[in-house]
Amino acid sequence: MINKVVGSFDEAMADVQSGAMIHFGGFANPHNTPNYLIAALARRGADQLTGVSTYAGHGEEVQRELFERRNLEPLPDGWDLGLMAELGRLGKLITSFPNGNSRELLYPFEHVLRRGEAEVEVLGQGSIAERIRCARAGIPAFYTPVGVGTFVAEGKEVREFDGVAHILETALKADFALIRAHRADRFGNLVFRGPRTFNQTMAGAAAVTVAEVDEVVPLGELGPDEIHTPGVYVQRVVVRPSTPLDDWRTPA
Amino acid sequence: MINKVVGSFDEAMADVQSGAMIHFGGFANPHNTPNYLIAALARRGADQLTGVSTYAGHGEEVQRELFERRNLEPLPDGWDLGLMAELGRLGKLITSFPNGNSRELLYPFEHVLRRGEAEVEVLGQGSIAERIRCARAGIPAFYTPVGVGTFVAEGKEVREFDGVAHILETALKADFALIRAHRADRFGNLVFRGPRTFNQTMAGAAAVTVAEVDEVVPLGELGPDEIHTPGVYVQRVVVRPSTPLDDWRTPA
Amino acid sequence: MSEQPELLDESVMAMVAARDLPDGAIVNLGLGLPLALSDYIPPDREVLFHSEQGIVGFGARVFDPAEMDPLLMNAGGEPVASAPGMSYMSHDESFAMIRGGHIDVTVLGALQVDAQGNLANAQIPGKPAPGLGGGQDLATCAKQVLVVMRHVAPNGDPKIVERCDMVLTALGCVDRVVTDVGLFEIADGRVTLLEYAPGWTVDQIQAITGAELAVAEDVREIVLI
Amino acid sequence: MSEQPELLDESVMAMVAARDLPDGAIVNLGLGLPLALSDYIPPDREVLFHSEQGIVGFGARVFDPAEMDPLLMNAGGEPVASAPGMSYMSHDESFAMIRGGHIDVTVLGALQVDAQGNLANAQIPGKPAPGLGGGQDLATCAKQVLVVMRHVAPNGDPKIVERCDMVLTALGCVDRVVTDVGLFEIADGRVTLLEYAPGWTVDQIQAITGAELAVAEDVREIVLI
Repeated sequence: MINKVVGSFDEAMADVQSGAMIHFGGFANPHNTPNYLIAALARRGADQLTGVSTYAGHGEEVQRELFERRNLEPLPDGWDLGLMAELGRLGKLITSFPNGNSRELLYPFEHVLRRGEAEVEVLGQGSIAERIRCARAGIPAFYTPVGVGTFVAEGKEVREFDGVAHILETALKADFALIRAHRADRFGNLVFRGPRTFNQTMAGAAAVTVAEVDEVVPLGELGPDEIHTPGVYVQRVVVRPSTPLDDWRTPA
Repeated sequence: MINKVVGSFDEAMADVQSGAMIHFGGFANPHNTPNYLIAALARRGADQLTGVSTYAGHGEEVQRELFERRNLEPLPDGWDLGLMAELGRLGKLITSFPNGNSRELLYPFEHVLRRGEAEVEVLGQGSIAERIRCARAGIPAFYTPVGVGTFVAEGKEVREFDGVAHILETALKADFALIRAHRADRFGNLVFRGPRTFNQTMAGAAAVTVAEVDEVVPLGELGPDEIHTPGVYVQRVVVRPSTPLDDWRTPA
Repeated sequence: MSEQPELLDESVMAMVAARDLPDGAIVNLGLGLPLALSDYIPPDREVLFHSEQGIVGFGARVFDPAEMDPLLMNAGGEPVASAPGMSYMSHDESFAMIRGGHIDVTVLGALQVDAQGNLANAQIPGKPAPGLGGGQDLATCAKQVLVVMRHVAPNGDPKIVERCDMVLTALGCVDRVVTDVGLFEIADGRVTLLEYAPGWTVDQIQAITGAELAVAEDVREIVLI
Repeated sequence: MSEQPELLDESVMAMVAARDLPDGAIVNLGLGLPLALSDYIPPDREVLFHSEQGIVGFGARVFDPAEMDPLLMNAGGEPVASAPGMSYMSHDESFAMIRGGHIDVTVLGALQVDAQGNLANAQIPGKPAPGLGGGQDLATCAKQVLVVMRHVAPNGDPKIVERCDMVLTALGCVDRVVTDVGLFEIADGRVTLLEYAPGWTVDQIQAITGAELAVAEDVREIVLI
């Protein structure tokens, strides 16, 4: 019998080793971020990680400020990649937004970069997305017109197709992909709610894809036309706690 | 106001010129084939077409035989690419199944090939699918391990990634993509039913994508999490007749 | 030199940019000033706003917390309204859509734009690394690139220049620029003033511009309709 | 040479192939004999059958027209049952899944298989062109390639050979072969007989095989459990 549901976030992250490459899903919004997987990864303590994430995370302080600007209550459990930056767990980050959007706020990874404590590879969001999709799809490399003539093209092969210059980009396969979805079944089939962001993109682009979900439903409840990501791409599923925790150190 | 619904299949095919390149959606099943678009294309009379289709079509006779083998009533309106082959409208076909599956039955395109009346490019189904997806996604070329060392690799660049040989395949952008879906709205948003086949793959991979649907519903009825193909990829929508026609020559 | 006339405020800049979006256009809104455009679409038009995280067809920004959907935000993280016909997708499909040339207009902020249409908006002064977001894909692949930015940088430097000297995002891509003093076209290595903000003269605009301006034959004061 | 023992019929060949599919495996079924496998999964196991047009998780074949869903067929166009947890996708995603190495076992028909694991199933005699379907992607990218075929061609030629002389589909890919006389493993340039059909001797099997057979130490008669 297939059952991909694991009992705890700590169990789901128990085999992450230092130096691993990790895809972090979501897009600059704690509501589509795998908050509890990130907290469990922080508890796990693995470091010198290579992260792949379109943004570098808000961290607790900046996130509170962003929520207050919109007259919203900050989330108690809105942990994101900023936590990994604050804890110094990132050896390298491949990202399109190494900084925050705000000129006034300093985001956690900006501190890391200023202290020279991590490497960064800055790449356009579409090229990151496609490199990840290639890992899922078994394509080692593709050509894109994006980045030609800019710092992104440095050291990359340039080749013309139909008279237009393109650069060669390669697949980004990770050891783990941490993603967030709405509903799952025991096969690991996923249904998302809202923009599916890098969560859907990263599913299947790592040796182990772990989905943090609001709910696991009985097999058959998710219909074949409705499933966004087949369970084939998902190795582990963990359900978020019904009552939010407020300290990332609390086992969950 | 955006309204992609056109009044007739003939209108939807009115600007197809001889020599055009056309993506034909579906997969070897008249129930997921854009039957009425194909009939209208046949009425339009454009020839020397370059077709892209994973299979070469059954044609009326073979289809009747296949249905009878399963004790099913043949469809009166199950027209597929076989019709274009019978009418001699294909100058070239890019396909993974140039022949039928059955050793005993002779499919229409097999006759065309034997008479030497059309060119054929045989390629694995996954490489065809990815070349079409590349056209939708703005990628001119990609590397795949599929086909290395076989007739498929002839004349293609071979390159190693991680010690494994790959060949370079290029995007296949068509002038028209004819696809079949279940429901649409006036923005051209599509919802499919069943395996989405090349119908979903081809949407957006041509200058003009035309969707043949069972039903057009009011805007807003298809929910944002439910839409399989955004209307951005679809230029025209045509609704199938409520009563099936039984002659492809009948205007619809 | 006479005293400087009033600058357009951000909402008026957004209205000018929104004014020219054609009915049925697929329009991506980038970070910063462009985000306001979805608030200003004339009611007789349907414009489908695309956002990089996987949305086509969202509506105006939402400012009342009671009406916010925490999952539905624009690219800058501002809550927006849903609209009939909206659809969601993945990041890879969203950028397939961008790279594949399916976006009619991309509206981007900028640090510098030059007469060749080069765009620099990656290296914000004071930030430790350049950031690209989706801007590089959009600037390279959208059918039309519209920049909405202040005419002059906070330090007083002109932002429309002969040749960008900041980190480039994409080459030869910018078609039009809306600033707080006017509307400009960039084509064939030349920046042309099409419309000016009320009270501004060509000379006053040229004085704060780092590239030589051509002036359209039918140059006129900005109107919002 | 004694009279030839009975050949396994097609359902038994499918049962032998199905017998070894592990619980939880993602298995693609190709055209021809492999299609029958979904009818023979032991009830204590969950095997997810993948079909190229965009299905994961379909069930057994359906022979009663009243129970057929005209949209739900296997790769050979035979109606199949739906099963809980099944999902649909596009052709591009279906082959992303295949090419990306997410398929555990692909079960394919073949015209020839050789001792190097090369597979020929493209050029059916009498057909005007080679056909590949999804077989080339599957043979190249699935974790395990299992061939199910008759041991001998209709014209009497052996189908397991030292070196394929027919049009190749993929190189060095075949791991196991089920025929109507036995189960074989192909590895390190050698074909090894693992199990034989009831009544068959090694010599009898060797006599109709075009490659030199090794014999497994624990060679045994085929059992279905």
